[in-house]
Amino acid sequence: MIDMTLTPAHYKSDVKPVWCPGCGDFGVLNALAKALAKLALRPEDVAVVSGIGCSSRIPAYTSAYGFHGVHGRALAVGTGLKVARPDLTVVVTGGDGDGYSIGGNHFLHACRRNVDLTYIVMDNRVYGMTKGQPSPTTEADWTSKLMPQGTGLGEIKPMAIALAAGANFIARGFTGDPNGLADLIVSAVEHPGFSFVEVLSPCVTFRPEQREWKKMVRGHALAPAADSVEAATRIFADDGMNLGVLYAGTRRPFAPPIGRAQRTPTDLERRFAL
Amino acid sequence: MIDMTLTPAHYKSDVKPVWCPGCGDFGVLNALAKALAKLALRPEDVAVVSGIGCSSRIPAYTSAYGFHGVHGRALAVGTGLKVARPDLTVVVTGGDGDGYSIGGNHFLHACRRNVDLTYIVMDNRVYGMTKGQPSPTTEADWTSKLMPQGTGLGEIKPMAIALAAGANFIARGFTGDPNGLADLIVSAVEHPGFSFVEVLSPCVTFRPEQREWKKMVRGHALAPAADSVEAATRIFADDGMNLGVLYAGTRRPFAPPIGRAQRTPTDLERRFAL
Amino acid sequence: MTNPSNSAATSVAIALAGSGGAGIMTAGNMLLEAAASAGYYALMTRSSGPQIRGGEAAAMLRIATHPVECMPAGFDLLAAVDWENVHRFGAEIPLGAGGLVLGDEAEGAPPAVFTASGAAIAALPLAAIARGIPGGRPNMVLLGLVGALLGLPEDAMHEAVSRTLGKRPAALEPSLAALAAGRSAAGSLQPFTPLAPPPGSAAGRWLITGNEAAGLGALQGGVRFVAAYPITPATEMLEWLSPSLESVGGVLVQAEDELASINMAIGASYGGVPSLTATSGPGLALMLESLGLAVASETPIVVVDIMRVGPSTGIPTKSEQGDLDIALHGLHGDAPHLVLAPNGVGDALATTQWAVTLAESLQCPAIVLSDQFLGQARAVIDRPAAGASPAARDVAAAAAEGDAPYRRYALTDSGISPMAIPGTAGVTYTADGLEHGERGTPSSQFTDHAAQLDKRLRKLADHDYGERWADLEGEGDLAVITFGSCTGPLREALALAYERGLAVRLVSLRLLAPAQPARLAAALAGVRKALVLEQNHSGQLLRHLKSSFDLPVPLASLRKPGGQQFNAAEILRHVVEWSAA
Amino acid sequence: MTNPSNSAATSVAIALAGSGGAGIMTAGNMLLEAAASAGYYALMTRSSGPQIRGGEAAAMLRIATHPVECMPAGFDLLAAVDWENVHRFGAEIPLGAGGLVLGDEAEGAPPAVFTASGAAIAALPLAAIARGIPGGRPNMVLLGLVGALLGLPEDAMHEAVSRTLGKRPAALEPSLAALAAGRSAAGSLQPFTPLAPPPGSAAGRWLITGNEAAGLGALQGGVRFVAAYPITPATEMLEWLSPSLESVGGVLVQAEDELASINMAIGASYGGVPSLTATSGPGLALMLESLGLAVASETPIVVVDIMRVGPSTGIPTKSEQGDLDIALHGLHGDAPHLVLAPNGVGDALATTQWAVTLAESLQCPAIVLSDQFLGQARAVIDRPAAGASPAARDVAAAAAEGDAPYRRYALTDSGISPMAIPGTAGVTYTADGLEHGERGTPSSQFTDHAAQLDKRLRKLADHDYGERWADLEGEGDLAVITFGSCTGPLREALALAYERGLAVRLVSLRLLAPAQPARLAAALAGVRKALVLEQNHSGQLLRHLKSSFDLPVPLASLRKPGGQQFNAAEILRHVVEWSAA
Ligand SMILES: Cc1ncc(C[n+]2csc(CCOP(=O)(O)OP(=O)(O)O)c2C)c(N)n1
Ligand SMILES: Cc1ncc(C[n+]2csc(CCOP(=O)(O)OP(=O)(O)O)c2C)c(N)n1
Ligand code: SF4
Ligand code: SF4
Ligand SMILES: [Mg+2]
Ligand SMILES: [Mg+2]
Repeated sequence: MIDMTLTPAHYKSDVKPVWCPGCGDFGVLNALAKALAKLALRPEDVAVVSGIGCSSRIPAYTSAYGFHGVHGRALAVGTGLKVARPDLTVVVTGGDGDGYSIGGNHFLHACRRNVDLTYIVMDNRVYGMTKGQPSPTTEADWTSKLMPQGTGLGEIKPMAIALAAGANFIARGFTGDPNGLADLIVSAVEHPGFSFVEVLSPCVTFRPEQREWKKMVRGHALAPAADSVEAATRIFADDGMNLGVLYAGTRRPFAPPIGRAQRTPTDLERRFAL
Repeated sequence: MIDMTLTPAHYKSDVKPVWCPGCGDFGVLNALAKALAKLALRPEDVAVVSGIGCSSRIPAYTSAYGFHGVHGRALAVGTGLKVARPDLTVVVTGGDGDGYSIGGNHFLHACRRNVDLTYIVMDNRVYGMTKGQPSPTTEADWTSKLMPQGTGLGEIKPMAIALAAGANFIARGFTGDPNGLADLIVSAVEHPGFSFVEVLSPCVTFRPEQREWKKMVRGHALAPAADSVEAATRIFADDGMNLGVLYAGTRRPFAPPIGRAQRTPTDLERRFAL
Repeated sequence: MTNPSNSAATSVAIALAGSGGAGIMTAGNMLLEAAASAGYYALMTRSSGPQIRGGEAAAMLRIATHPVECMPAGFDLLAAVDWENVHRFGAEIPLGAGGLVLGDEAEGAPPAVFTASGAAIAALPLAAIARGIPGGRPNMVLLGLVGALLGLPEDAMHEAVSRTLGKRPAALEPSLAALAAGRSAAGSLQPFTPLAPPPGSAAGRWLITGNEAAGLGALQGGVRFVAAYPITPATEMLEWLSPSLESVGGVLVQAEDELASINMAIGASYGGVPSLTATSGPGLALMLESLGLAVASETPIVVVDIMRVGPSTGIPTKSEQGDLDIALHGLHGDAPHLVLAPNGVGDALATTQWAVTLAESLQCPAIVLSDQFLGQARAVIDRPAAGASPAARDVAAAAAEGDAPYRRYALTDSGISPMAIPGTAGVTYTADGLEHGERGTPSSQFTDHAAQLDKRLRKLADHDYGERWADLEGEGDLAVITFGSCTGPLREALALAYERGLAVRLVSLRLLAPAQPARLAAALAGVRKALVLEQNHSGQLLRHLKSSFDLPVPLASLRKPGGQQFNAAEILRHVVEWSAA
Repeated sequence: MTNPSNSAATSVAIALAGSGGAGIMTAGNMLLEAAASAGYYALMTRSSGPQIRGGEAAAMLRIATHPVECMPAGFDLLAAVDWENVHRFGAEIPLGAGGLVLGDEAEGAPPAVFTASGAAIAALPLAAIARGIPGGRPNMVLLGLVGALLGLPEDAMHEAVSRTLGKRPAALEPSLAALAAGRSAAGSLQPFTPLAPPPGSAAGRWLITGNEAAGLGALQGGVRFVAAYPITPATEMLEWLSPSLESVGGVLVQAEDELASINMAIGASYGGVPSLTATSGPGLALMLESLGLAVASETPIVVVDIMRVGPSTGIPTKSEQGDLDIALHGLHGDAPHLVLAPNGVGDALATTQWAVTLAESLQCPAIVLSDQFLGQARAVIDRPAAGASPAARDVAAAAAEGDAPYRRYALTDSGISPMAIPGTAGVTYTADGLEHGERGTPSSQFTDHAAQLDKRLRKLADHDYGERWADLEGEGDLAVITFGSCTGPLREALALAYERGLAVRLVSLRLLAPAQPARLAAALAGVRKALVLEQNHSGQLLRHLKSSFDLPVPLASLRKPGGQQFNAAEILRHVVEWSAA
């Protein structure tokens, strides 16, 4: 029985966010609530899982089940949850540090494993929570206390990595466009298999210049490529500001059967009996 | 002073490999020794670093300095060593499990960081050391005790991931062609920045069918692409059997200055003196 | 033979050995199965050289009229198809003074390391006999010979070979012929004390490894989700679990690493499905941060650690009890959790099952410390007793609008708070590894921190663990305290001591954390001094007893590092010395 | 004021507070610097609300005529620019009975949590005064006021503000005007006991945080390579180290995670460059597997753990001494290593430097347990004494053809074997985490394992650690044993006890592992009973003392979890009770 009167407000909790005023993550929370309302999912059938970071605080701000784990392991928690409980809608959330730095390996393998869950990364190209260090998506010349001369390293391209690792749905949204972002999240949740949504979500405190993103993004600039080769060609030439769906593939989700017992453990004892 | 009389034999130690007879890793050891001889490097100026696995046993079989670390962390050890000792030639080695499964995050970040070292992965699409479980490059339908129905997962494309993560030199070799492989290793070592050499190296014990690789590989099928977009187009369409150099980029290696002191620690005390 | 004066032995230890590809392990398994079906108890362990595959191999068996849980100090028989590199097993296969070393005539004298003890030497043309049988192989000739020497019934031998090779008729025929040829050849050897008659029929007994038993215990405890990453010597447990889980409606996921394994298991358990992962020392080390998360978020989870020699990569194929420290104290912050250890191959079932039950009811992680010896040993055992009652997680019921808000981390008297399972309406919450108040909302208040620490300690401290916390055997004013795989040889040693008139109590701790000081003190009532037996270098159990038990008796230590199991004679010698000191 | 009977105080505790963006931390730092340059000793700690940035903030200062290492039980003055959410600091800023709560008239009454103690209340039109100065801000008015109340010299205040704002003249002028306005407004308040005259000039003293001191100690010890991943509260140490390392010819690499950090540091150290990483509990947990590698491969390495509240993510911004267990016992297998703890802000320098020296000479990992309090506290201290002599790794010389093969893991008497540095001819070898023989070749022999375990234990056990292992103070037949940041308040408590005629010895352990039982027993000679003081829930130091020291005196425990530091009065009360018990 699905209650069609659920509004976005139903998906928010009464816990006050610790985010700075103006933080991009507020918009992501709004978009997520809108998307869940559009999907008409009951809050108790949704689980929002995260790691550690400002962005990773999001689960407690929703009225869904939440799991706020340790830094970098959200996708592993979400994978275990979804495989064990295929009936739930699992949304994994987090930041660029959580997902691409310490959590990079799980990102690679979640793309490959293709479990039916949605991964939303709030990319602000900085470690907000620990007060402003560069992340893997930070520009080479951005200076900070820890890296006074900048990292000198090229930024990674998460969408290209997702594609190379086998992700089934790849999109980019912007927190300043909560409706567009909500639509992307809806598509991501509805798409079978692992869906990756990169969200440009400014950190107004440590990267105030990201307020300019709202002038830089190009809405609906990406439309699903025909195949991964075409998607690759596009994304390797991408400047990071094109919004929309890059790729929507048809790989079969990984969903090993669970709950279908043919035997009891006691039956298995026979294998050892002399 | 470089001793030009160094032959490949100089680069091997007297430790007897534990590898199974016919293991592809013997050919990689030979190719590495040949390459070091061609490069005319003194064994003591080379460090071979690895993780854990059959392939990761290689350091002790060379006469160079070796570091046989823990599973999955070879690239991190190699990175620290090269940054601290830029004068050394650092070759990091290992298997597909070590490098792409547990070590996947360091692989991503080594590609991005672009430290001037060479990473040789002996890919046999299996965990040899632990007696035959699937790795991230194992075909979806390959059955084993642990995965009696196969993994059901698509293989990752390490070269595509390397490209997306920013690797500066990407090539594929075959252990059955030690001369060609030695040439690739020479180019990789000579190329500034992070060089990735994927080597098809059969596990004759757990994947005897890989003996067929010698009939399947296509020598010199890859030639360096003009740019990463072209390389991406090629590698996303690649079947894994084309040998040669896919990409040779010009990104500046990460080599923070070390050893150039402007001050002594005692000078720094002044900052705190009242 | 432990019983050389009698005409028949109650226990015999045999090693089969040979170079790679000679089929030693196959022969060993057949011998074990033949002994089992003939009605004997038996135990088999294996060893092989450094080569990844195909190096020299040895199958070590003990066959007895009573349950056996360790190898003896000396082997009665070493039978090898060739001597190539077999000398490397010198330390692992000590020959008893009355022992026999049997080889192929064509191979020359056996390595001195085996014969130095004064063992008798015999040689037969094994390869030549095999060559006389088209498709025949020396390992089968040897098997027939050994079966005959031991007095194992011909049909039991026949059956063991047939069961293994039944699906390969081309191999079966010549193997049976070689077996028979070996049996006949036995007549030419000097008489060998045969086994006493079996103590009964095989019916009701099991043939199982510790790793399989642990896997079965997990399933009996209710585990239906396993995520793991292969590692020696835990892989066999996973390989058994994978298809078995599927058949009981569960699933095993091969994770990308141990960080993923433990977090996947936590995710599944958060979803309401009892979950487990298995690993060895290096993998356990990688799981510690997330084990702390399971403690703080109060998520049940079981980690089975099949200990191997450490530190670091150590010796992956050898046993050690060196992970007690990390299991007890490896989590950062104050993180109470459960640590259990099976003390025998069969006990791996009940202990793993109990670990699942405890983790589920106490909503916290449990670490099960098995080891390479227990895990890979294959043994004939009596059918294990039924385990603990199945998992019973205290689950929160759905709530309706207007009900008081759900307090996931309510400060209950027992310390246990009902846990909502996703899908349940009205009780959604966010599980958190940040310190929190009762509702789960993050808090940096000292009072909340102290209250939650108290709660998490209380639920473990106040639980009644019943009688399973330890095995207590024997009487007297001396006691030996141990855990895990040292229990088998200790039991045998104390039986021998008793025969000699020295009564010593055995205390084998199954529940290592939370410590049960009052119970242990009671078990030691009347004891004058105690010896702590363990297999590691630094005395980890000894330190645990000192730090957390405040025992009223002086403690001495008997320990050695891994790589060489204790045997009963060795322990007996030390116990006798210590008792007199 | 600790000295209300006199006309001047020797120690005053002040808290500045206000909502986010009000410039509280700036004002606090200026007050600290003014007190420092006026010739006082001082200590400042900070606290802020749950908001990531811009939430309410408090700067807690203690200014005194003698070195101070902890906050007192009660504050003398709470001065706030507004009361928005400031009540959340109620538990952290207890007001003494003779205290004063000072706020803005326009803000109404201060929160009851502060005034319940009976503190006096005063209000002034802070914001209104500030509004009267173009560009003036209430925090500067407050600062001027507080400076005047304390009797800090006007030029010291002036100078502190000028130094901070010197580069921003537009801000400097109005700030100085506001400061002056605040100073004048002080006259309207009831008299406040001013500080006694300073004990001397600032010359020779330092103003430093524990994290900076640890960083400087690392450099003094010879560290030239750091790899690390940001984590509260270790980040500031890394942020100080990054440019500092560069200036001394070293480098800091920001790693992708802690697994990479520790392995990069191991790689650099293998290359001959003394290396370090810094982290907090969750990061330390991730490093354990590779710390075991450093033990087995005998690679020197230092890990600084700035402890925060655990378990799991816990409370990242609060202090706790909860990582002693994991630091001592968190490695799998038997893995002897060093654990040290600084016991004061300044001591973080010498202790970190000593850790580097020991790690380098003993070729093993050293864990330094600092904590959030020590790390983030900023203090005026006497110039720290010179540290240990610089790192001295025993390095293998080049060998020529014909020399005996290099034995990296030679079984020397001391347990230390000369280590070849890549680039050195004739002594190439492979470092290994697999168990190995003397040359480093992997071995699964029991004898090699036992020999290398003995060697690795011996080199630590036999080293002479000299006098630095602990700080020993006082006399008497009672002792309190502690470590780390509990030492400051304990020292003060025992001084007060002594004034009252109760003599109690202080033992602050700096070297926690390897344990020094003989030295501690000697230090406790004549002691009747000892109290163990630590800040964690389960008594980790107590357990360590019980398990590894076999002390001849009965031990009692005084402990509480993190999130609230001990103060001297609290400890004194317990010590008095315990001494009488
Ligand atoms: C194991 C571990 N290492 C480091 C940290 C410290 N830490 C907390 S959040 C964070 C980075 C957050 O960055 P991001 O994921 O981009 O989130 P943001 O705050 O920018 O939203 C780090 C390094 C931690 N909590 N745990
Ligand atoms: C932390 C940890 N987890 C697991 C293992 C067990 N292990 C050893 S090697 C290996 C996989 C080896 O596969 P690969 O890297 O492909 O090397 P190969 O043996 O195939 O050459 C595994 C899982 C380990 N040593 N350490
Ligand atoms: S620090 Fe940045 S990311 Fe964090 S809450 Fe503030 S604005 Fe958002
Ligand atoms: S198991 Fe496979 S990879 Fe390992 S040594 Fe043998 S053939 Fe090579
Ligand atoms: Mg971020
Ligand atoms: Mg492999």
